[in-house]
Amino acid sequence: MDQESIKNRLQEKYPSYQIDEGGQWIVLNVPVSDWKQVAAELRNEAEFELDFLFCLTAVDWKTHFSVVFHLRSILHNHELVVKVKIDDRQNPVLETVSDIWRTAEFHEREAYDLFGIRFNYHPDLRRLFLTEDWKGWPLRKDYEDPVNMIKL
Amino acid sequence: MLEEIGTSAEGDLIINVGPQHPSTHGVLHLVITLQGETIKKVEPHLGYIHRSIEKMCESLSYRQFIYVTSRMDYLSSHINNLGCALAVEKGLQVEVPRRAMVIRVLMSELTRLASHQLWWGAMAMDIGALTPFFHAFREREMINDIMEETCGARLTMNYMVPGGVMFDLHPDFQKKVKEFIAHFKGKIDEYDELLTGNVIFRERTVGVGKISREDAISYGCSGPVARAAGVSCDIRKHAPYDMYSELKFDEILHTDGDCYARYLVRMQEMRQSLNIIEQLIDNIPEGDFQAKTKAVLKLPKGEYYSMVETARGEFGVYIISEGAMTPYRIKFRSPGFSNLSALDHMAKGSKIGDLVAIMGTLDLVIPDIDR
Amino acid sequence: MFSLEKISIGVQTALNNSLPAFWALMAQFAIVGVLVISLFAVLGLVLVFMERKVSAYMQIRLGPNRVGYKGTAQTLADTLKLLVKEGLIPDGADKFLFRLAPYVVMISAMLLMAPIPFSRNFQIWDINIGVLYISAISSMAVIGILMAGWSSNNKYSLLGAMRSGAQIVSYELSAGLSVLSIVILSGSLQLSEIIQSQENGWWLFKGHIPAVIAFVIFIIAVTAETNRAPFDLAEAESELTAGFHTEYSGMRFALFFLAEYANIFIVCAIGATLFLGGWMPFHVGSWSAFNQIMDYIPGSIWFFGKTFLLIFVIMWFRWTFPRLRIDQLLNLEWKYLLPIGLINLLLITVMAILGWHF
Amino acid sequence: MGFLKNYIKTVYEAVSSLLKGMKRTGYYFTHHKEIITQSYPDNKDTMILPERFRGEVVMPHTDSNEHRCTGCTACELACPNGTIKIITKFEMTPEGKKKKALDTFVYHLELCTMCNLCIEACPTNAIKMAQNFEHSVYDRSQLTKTLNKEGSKLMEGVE
Repeated sequence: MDQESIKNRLQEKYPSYQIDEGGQWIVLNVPVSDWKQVAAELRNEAEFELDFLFCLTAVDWKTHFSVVFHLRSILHNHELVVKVKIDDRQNPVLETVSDIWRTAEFHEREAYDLFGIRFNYHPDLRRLFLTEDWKGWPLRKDYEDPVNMIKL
Repeated sequence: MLEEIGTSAEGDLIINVGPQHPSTHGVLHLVITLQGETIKKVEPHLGYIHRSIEKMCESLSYRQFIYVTSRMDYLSSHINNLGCALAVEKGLQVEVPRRAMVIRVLMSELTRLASHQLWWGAMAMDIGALTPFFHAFREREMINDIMEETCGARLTMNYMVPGGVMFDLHPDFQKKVKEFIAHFKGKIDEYDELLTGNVIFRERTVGVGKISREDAISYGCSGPVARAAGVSCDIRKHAPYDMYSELKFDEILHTDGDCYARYLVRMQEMRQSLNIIEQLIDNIPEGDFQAKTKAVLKLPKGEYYSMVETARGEFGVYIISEGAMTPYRIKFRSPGFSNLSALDHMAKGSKIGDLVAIMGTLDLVIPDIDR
Repeated sequence: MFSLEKISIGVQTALNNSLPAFWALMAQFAIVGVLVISLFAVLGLVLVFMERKVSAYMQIRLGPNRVGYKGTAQTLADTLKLLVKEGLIPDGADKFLFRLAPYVVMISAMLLMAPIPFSRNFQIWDINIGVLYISAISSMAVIGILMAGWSSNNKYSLLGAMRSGAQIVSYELSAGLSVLSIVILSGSLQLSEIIQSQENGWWLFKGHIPAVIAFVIFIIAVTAETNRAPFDLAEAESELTAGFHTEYSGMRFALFFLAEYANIFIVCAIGATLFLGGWMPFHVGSWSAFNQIMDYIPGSIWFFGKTFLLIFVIMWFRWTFPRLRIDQLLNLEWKYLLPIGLINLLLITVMAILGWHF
Repeated sequence: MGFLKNYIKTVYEAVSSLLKGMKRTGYYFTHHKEIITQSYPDNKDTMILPERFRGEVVMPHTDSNEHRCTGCTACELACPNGTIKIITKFEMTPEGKKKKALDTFVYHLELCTMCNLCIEACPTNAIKMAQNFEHSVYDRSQLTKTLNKEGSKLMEGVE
């Protein structure tokens, strides 16, 4: 599907969600509560079949987090970006999609490690890169580490 | 973080492979649960070389951050740099001169060859054949010399800059590359003699570390690992960047998904890379090697994602710009990270020797995984 | 003509004439002991240097070329380094066994030296069950390896030792079978008689194709028995770091290292003795003129030449082939080498009974 | 009989594939001309490094001890690692004006990644990359270097 038809199809299917375009790919903004179900639909429905999660990351917008999923369909060769906005900055929680895309297991652990976003029902949510006793979430914008961070 | 090292509750043997281990090629730490010689579980522990490059990049300008990416997948540093340069160019809307594009593709393919050669030697060494390593380095040395002459460094070149390449080609470049092609064409057959047909090597790799097409997709595998399982995922074909849309080359696909298929994919990719270099080496257009860019680069507010095919798979650069001199957030999608996540799936039920073979054919570069 | 035989007889008579019989025997023991130990030391130096050079040239490298003339003193320098290094014993190791293991491996290698004929009548002990003695003693090394692996209190060592146990025990069979085929052909267990039986040609050539097959099986089996690549699973570097000697350092490690090379020398010497006639020069049946020319080359040179040729072949294996996996290793033994060896033994028996060999 | 035929075929193929590999290594064992390693420090005199090789940042001085650095700090800004620190001073020009000039060019070799960005950034070509690569020293402090020589001054006509 080309971008236009993806957009139309998404608008039909998820009328309440905001869809951004103009960038490289269509961006679908999904609320936290719906994410798991939308993910399953995007993965399994034949017209999307977004089976390849090639990038999962989080962004700290100082007031909120957004978790960005870059999805591709190997069959149709189209891409879609899904953004989930998490407002609760103190205790960010999202449901895991590691059962839909197995690669998300590692990527979610990475996001948890560096941003402190908890993924519910994740099979093995532990720090990935840092040690278990590490304090803080390094990729958050308000993270301070006077010892290891050198300000230039 | 680490379990009490000993035996598990079921009486299985738990062994730490790494962080200092001959076959992990760096500081990868695997905790494997063994039953006799059979592997029940492989659990990677990462972070021994985690430098938080993404955080570092948030304080570097768009010119500066490129050099850091050479330190991720140091074996395909050119291609990593290219990915970053492409992302910045996307934001700046710069037209890259044709000569620069050709140079970039040539360098990318030479890097791919060098990386595959190193992989070939290192994987052979994992499997126990020590001689191929040196034979592979003979050819890799030639590429490194070519790189050194043109780019000024052998491993972390920082040759790609937004808008083109840093220097023009060295006058001897074409001659040397042609010499290399002629030399390597003979030697790649020797590679086959030494290893490909060898019965022990086949025994060690055929049917080992199998991954199905569906699993490969689900685990986010890319590059030769996925292509060996039949997933058509070559970025050079599906989302061509620079000159790749104009070049004739085949995407190598195998369907077995085992170590031997991964091996064959890489061996054939080497021939394809040679093919690409041959197409371009006589057709380097004249012109600028760098587009005019401002001294201080500022990307307009927005999000830019660029993908390139490194020797290990799909490398993605995701830049979020707020219009400042430095990126607001950068995410690097490294191929090794996703490929590693499939290791447990591949190695389950096989022997320790197989684990080494699987790791060898996954072609892991640890700084690429840890970033 | 130079001959080791004359020297040994000369020394013997001199001792017997000057000393009472008991002390003469004791003096002989001492001389033999010193000779064996110094032979081991020299062998270690020479073989390690040889391996390094062989590997270097196969890997298009130069190899050691700095210490001494063209690097010949490199192994000496390495030995000195190992001597002065601290020998660590890991915490929680079984200290007694840990210390004992290298000596067990070493002594079993030394014992194997006894029946090997270096030249005509130059042999420490011409025991009449020489072949049996060799196969009995050579299985003792595995005890040392198991001891080392178990006492190290290291899982890699343990795995390596267990692998080694399975491997050596299985390959002993094939090695034994191919040795048996020569015993059948020559009709004797005594090494000097086996060599004498090759006076008109080596068994490798006299025994037609079955002897060649037995020889190939023998080489494969002894490569496995000495834990050499492609069968070096006990110390598989890329899998088990260093296998059973992971925790060894300093002189204890040097002993293991030396024992490995001494074992290679011994098995190759046995191979040369059984299949290639040992010190017996290259003779062809009835060509007496040719045979006489060959006799001008001393027996000891023939012996060492053949042995080093086999050692080179084993090194050649190591620097060419990938390593097998443990189950494939056992597959190779039980599915290929053993059945082939058994059938081959049957063929040789038939051949020997019917007198088809030369 | 099929089984036996297969069995013999497997053995034959296996052995021939092994012999092929041994032929290859045997070839290299006997052909010493193909050796590619060099005896490194012995060949130091004949070793040629490409002119673009990046080993270390240096500041060329003329015979009259003049350099081209104006102390504009463009390289300092371009450096991603904080390798370069430029200390400037104010000099009096003959006309009696105050002018910014270079006092000390501090270069931290231990931080440098040889990325060439400073050379690219320099507007006056005052610095360049040298080809030496043997940087090891016993004391880390020796890696911090001052690039402008004692008593050197700015070349005439460089702005």
